[in-house]
Amino acid sequence: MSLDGWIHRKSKAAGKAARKHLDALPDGLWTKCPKCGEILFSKELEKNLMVCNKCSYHFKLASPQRLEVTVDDGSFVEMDAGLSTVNTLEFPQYDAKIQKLTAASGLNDGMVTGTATIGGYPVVIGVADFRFLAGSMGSVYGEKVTRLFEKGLAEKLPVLIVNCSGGARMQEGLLSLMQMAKTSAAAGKFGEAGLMYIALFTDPTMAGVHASFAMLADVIIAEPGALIGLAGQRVAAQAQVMKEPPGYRLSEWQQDHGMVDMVLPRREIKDTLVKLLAAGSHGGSHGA
Amino acid sequence: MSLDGWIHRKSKAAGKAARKHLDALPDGLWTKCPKCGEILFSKELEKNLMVCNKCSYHFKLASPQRLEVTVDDGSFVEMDAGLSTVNTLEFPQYDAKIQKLTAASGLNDGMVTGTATIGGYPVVIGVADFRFLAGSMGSVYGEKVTRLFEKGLAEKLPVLIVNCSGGARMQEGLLSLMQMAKTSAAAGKFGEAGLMYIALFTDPTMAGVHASFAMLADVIIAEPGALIGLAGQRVAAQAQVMKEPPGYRLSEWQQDHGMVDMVLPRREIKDTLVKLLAAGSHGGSHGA
Amino acid sequence: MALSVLDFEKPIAELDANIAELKRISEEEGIDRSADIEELERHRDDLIAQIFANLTPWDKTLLARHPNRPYSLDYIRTIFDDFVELHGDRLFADDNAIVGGWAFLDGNPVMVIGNQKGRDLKERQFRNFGSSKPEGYRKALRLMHMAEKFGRPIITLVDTPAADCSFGAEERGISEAIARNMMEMSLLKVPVIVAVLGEGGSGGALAIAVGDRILMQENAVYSVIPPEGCAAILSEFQRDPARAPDAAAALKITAEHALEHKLIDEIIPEPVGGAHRNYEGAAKFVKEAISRHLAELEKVSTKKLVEHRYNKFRQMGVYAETQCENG
Amino acid sequence: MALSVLDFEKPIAELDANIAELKRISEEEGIDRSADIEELERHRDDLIAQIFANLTPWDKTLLARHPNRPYSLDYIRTIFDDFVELHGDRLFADDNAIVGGWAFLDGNPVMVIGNQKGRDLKERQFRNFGSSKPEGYRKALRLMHMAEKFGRPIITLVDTPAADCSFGAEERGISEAIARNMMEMSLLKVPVIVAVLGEGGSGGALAIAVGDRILMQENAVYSVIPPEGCAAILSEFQRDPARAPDAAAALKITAEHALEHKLIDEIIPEPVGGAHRNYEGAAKFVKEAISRHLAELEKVSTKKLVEHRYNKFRQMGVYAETQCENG
Ligand SMILES: [Zn+2]
Ligand SMILES: [Zn+2]
Repeated sequence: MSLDGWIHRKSKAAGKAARKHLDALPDGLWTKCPKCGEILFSKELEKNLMVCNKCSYHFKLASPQRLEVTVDDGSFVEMDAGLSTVNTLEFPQYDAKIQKLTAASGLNDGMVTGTATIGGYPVVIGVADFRFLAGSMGSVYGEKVTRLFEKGLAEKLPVLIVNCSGGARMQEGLLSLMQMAKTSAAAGKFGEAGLMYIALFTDPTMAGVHASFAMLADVIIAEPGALIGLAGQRVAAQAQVMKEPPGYRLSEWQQDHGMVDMVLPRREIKDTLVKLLAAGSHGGSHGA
Repeated sequence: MSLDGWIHRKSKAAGKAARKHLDALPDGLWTKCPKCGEILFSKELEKNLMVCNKCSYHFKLASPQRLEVTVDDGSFVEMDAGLSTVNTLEFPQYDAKIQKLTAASGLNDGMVTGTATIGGYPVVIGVADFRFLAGSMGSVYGEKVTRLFEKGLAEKLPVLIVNCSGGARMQEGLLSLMQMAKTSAAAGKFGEAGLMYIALFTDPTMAGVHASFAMLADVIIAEPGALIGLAGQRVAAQAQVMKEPPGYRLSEWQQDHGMVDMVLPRREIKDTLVKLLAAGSHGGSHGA
Repeated sequence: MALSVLDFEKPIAELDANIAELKRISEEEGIDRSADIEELERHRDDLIAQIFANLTPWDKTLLARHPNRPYSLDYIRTIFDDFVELHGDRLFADDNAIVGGWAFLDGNPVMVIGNQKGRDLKERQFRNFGSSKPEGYRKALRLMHMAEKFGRPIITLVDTPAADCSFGAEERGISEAIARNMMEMSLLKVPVIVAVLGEGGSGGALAIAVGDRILMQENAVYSVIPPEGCAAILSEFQRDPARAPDAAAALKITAEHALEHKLIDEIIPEPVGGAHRNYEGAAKFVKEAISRHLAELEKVSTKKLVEHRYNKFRQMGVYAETQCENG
Repeated sequence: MALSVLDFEKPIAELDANIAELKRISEEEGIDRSADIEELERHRDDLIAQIFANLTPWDKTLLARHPNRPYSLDYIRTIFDDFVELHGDRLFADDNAIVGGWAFLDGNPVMVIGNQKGRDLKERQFRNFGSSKPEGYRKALRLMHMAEKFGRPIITLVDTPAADCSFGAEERGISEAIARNMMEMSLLKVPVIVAVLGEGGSGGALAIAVGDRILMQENAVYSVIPPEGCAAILSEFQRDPARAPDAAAALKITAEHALEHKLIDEIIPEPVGGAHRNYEGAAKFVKEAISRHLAELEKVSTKKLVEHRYNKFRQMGVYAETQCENG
C-alpha cells in the first residue's frame, strides 16, 4: 500500500510532459507553485505527491501520475484504449485539435480506464486527464465511462472514477450532452446490482461531468481546494449578481453543503479507499 | 358530488356541540368569526361550509361535519369504533379527562375511521376530531390509523386522512411516541402496494402527527391558513431567537417551502379529491 | 401580449398587416375586397413556406425562444383534461420554473411535467425565465416516482434555456439534482415520453428528458450549450458572442440533426409559420404524436421497456474503435 | 473536561476526593494506607450501589444528560474499527448533530449512525447540542440506503434531546424528514439495531430508531416529550417546568418501563456508577449486546426480517376493544 512507489517508476519524460500541460513550470530541478509562488525542489515535490509543502496546493496530475499514486504498483491494465474521436459534426478545427493533443499526450481521449487493485482489492478504475481538452466529455469519454460501469457490473467489481474535467465537450454538440444521460444510466444500472461506486473529485470537477455520473457515486472524496460545480466560472460570473463568497464551490464548501463525503489530502486518499473497498467490495449477507 | 348536502342532514344538536368545542361562539342565530370578529348569520355560515364570508376564515369542523362536506351522502360506514383508551401509565387525571370528553363528544377517540365513497370512488377515510384532546395521537389513534392503511391494503382502496391534531398524546408517554413509527410503517407498507394516499391538512396539523403518517401522503392538500409544523407554538417560540416571519408555517408558507401540494378553499376540495382518485384509484398497466 | 416579430418574420408581419387593413376597410366601407384578400393571403402563405424552408439554425433558435411561442401550460391546457397541479419537492421549496401534476390524456391518467417560462415580465420572474433550481428537478422526480408507484405513464415537456446556476442552486446541489434525475428516469418502470417543445437547454433540459421516446418540434432546438455561450468561449469564433449564429450552425442544434444522429425519435410538425402562429394547431400535432407513441409503449412489458430505454441512450455517441494490444 | 457532579452524586464525589487525597498522601509520605483506602473504596462502591438502586426517573434524566456521559463518537471509537465518516445529505448541507459512516464490528462491515452531542461549549454549538435538522436525518437515510444497497447491517446510536425546530429546520421540512426516516427504516432490507445510549428525545430520536432490535442503556431515558416541556404544558403539573421530576415519573421514561411495555427488547447494563464513570466498561456492554443481536439477525431471511420489524412496531400500543354494531 505504499504511496511513494509512483515516483521511482515514473519516467522523467512522462513527468515533464505532464507538467507542461498541467500547472507546473518545469525548469528541471525547480518547480514554481502556481498558488503561493514558492520555488520547490522538483524531487521533493514529487516525493510529496505533487503537493506544495508550503501552501498544500495540490498540483493537477496527469493520468499516469494519478494511477501511480492510486493503484497498487503494476496492477493497472488499460481497457478500451482503441477508442478514438470522430468529428461527426464537422466542427471547425476539432480534427486538428484532437490530432495535436494525441501527439502531445499520447492519449486518445481525456478518460483513461482499466482494471487495477488498490490495497489488494480489485477495482475497475477511470482516470480523467485534464491535458486532453480540459478532460471534457465527448462520445469517447462517455463510452469509456459506460463500459467501465458495465465491466464492473459483469465482474461484480467496485468502480472508482477520478474526475478532472471542465464538462461536456462542445465540439460534439448534442452527442456530448447525451453522454450525461448515457453515463448516468450506466451508473444507475451498476448501482442496482448493489455494487460500490467511489468518486474522487480533483480540481476541477465541473459542469456536464459533475452533473452526471460524478455526482452519482456512493461515496465522494474530494482533494482540498478543488473547484466543483455546475456552471463554468465564466457562466457563473455572469449569473451572479453578488460577488462570490470566499471558498465558493471549493471542496470544503461542497462538504459543508452536503455534496461530498470528505475532503482528504492526496496522501491520505489511498488508505481511505482501501477501507471503503473493504466495506463495499463483496456482497453482504442481506440483499435487495 | 354536491358539497351542500351536509347542512341539510346535519342535526342541530351535533352542530352546536361541535361548535362549542371548536372555535365558534354559538348564540343560536348568530356566530362570531374568531379571526375577523364579524357576526355571521349561522345558517349562511353553515351553507358556506363554515367559512367566514368576510375573511375566509375556515372554522374547525367536528368529524361528523367534516365527513358531510367530504364524502358522498350516506356512504360513510365507521370502522373500529369499539377501540377505547386505557390509562396504562396511570397518568394523573387522564381517566377523568377521557371520560369527560367521551361524554361530551360521543367519541371514543380523536380519530374516526371508516369506508366511504367520494364522487363514487370508494376510499378508506380517517377524520381527526380536535374536540378530543386536541386530536392528539395515543394508542387508539395510532391503532385506528394503522388499521385504516391495512384496510386499504387488503381491499386495494385509496386512503384519505383529514388531519387536525396538536401532536402525540403526552398522557400515554412512549406508547404515544411509538404510534409515530407504527403509523409511518403502515403508510410505508400501504405505499409499497402502489396505492394512493391523500392527506388533507386542516388547522392545526402539528408535531407527532405531522411528523409521521401525515407527511407521508402522496398528495397533500391544505386548507387555507392552517398551522402546520413540528414544534407546538410554545416550543417554537422558545426555540426562535428572531420574531416569526408573517405567515410562518401556515398552509401557504408550507406550499412555498415544498411541503404541501396545494392550498384549496374548503369548497374546492371535493372536486379535486375526485380528480385525484380518478388518477390513482385503480392499478395502472405498468407496475413495479 | 402583442405578437413579437422576429427579423426574418417581418415580411410576413407586413403582409399580415396589409391583410388586416384590407379586411378592416372592406368591412368599414362595405366594399367586397375578398379577392384581393385571398390573393394576399396566398402570397403570405407562399412567403411563409419559402422563409420557413430556409431557416438557419440560428433562426430556429430565435423561433424556439419566440416570446409568443406556446409554453408547457398552454399545451397542458389544450392536450389534457382535469389537470391537477402538484407542488413542491418535500425538501426545500416549490420551484415555479417546473410545473407538473396529474392529468388525463384521452381519458387515461398520466403524470405530466414541464419546464415553464413566463409570458410577461412579472411572470417571467415568477418562472425564473424557465430555469429550474434543484427543487424543480426534485419536484419533477417526486412526481415521476408517484406516477411509477401507480403505474401511470409520464409525459415531459421540455422548454428551458438552461438550469439555474445561481449561488442558491449550486448550494443546494443543482448538479446532483440533474444527475439523479437522469439516473432515476433511466430506471422508471413506466413509459416516459419526452417532447422538446422549445429550447432544449443542456443539462437543464436533459434532467427531465430521459425517456422511451424523445419527440421534438420542428422549430425546437436542443443543444449542449447556448450558441452565444459557445461562441464566447471558443477561439474558433473569436470568443465573440455575436458569432452565435455560426456557433448555432456548428453545434447542429436542430431537430433534423438530432434525428440524423438518432438522439430523438421523431420530429413533430408545427403549423405553417411556427407554433406561435397557431397554438391549437401546434397542440394537435403534439397530442397526436404523444398519443401514438404512448399506445405503442403500453404494449411493451415493464422489463423490456426499461431495457430498451437503457439501450436507447447506451447507443448515443459516435466514435471510432481499433483493437489495442492492451484492450 | 473536569468531571461534572450531579446533586445525588455528591456523596460519591466526596468519597472519591477522600480516596484520591489518601492516595496522594500515602505516596508523598511513603506511608502504607492501603487498608484505609480499600475500606473507603468499599464504602464508596456500597454507596454507589445504594444510590443507583434508588434513582428516580428524574435522576435518570439527569444521568442521561450527564455532561461526562460518553457520546456516540466515544462508543464508535471503542466498539468499531476503521470508521470512515461520511458527510452530507446530497441535498442541502452536512449536519454535525448526526455522524455516520462505514465501520467494522469484529471485522465485519457495518454502517454506524449516531446522534452526536458536543463536550465543550464550542463543540456543543458545532453539534447543535445534538439536535438534528432535516439534513441530519436525510444524511442518515442516505447512509442507511447505502448500507442496504451493499447488504450491510445498520447500527444506530440514539442520544438527542430533540429534533431541531428552528426556522431553518421547519423551512426544510423537519417533520417530513422524521416521518420519511421512520417509514424507510421500516422497509430496510438489512438488519437494523438501535441502541438508546442517552436521551431518546421524542421524534428526534425515533427518526433513527426504527429497527429490528431496540436496546437501551439502564440509565438512558426515552420520552415523547422532555419532562420540563410536559410539566410546562399540562395543568396536572400547574404548567410549571419546575415540576419536571413529577412529569418524568408520570411519563414513565426509564428503560424498565419501556421494556415492560415491550417498546424495547433489552436493557444494556452500565458500569457501577453510570457510563460516565467508565467509558471502556460502558462500551464493552454495548458492544456485547449489539454483537449478540446482530448474530441472531444475520440468520433471519430478508423477508422475515422486514416482516418481523413491521410486526414489532405494529404491536406497540395499549387499548381496549369492544365489538360495535358498526364495526
Ligand atoms: Zn504553494
Ligand atoms: Zn372572518
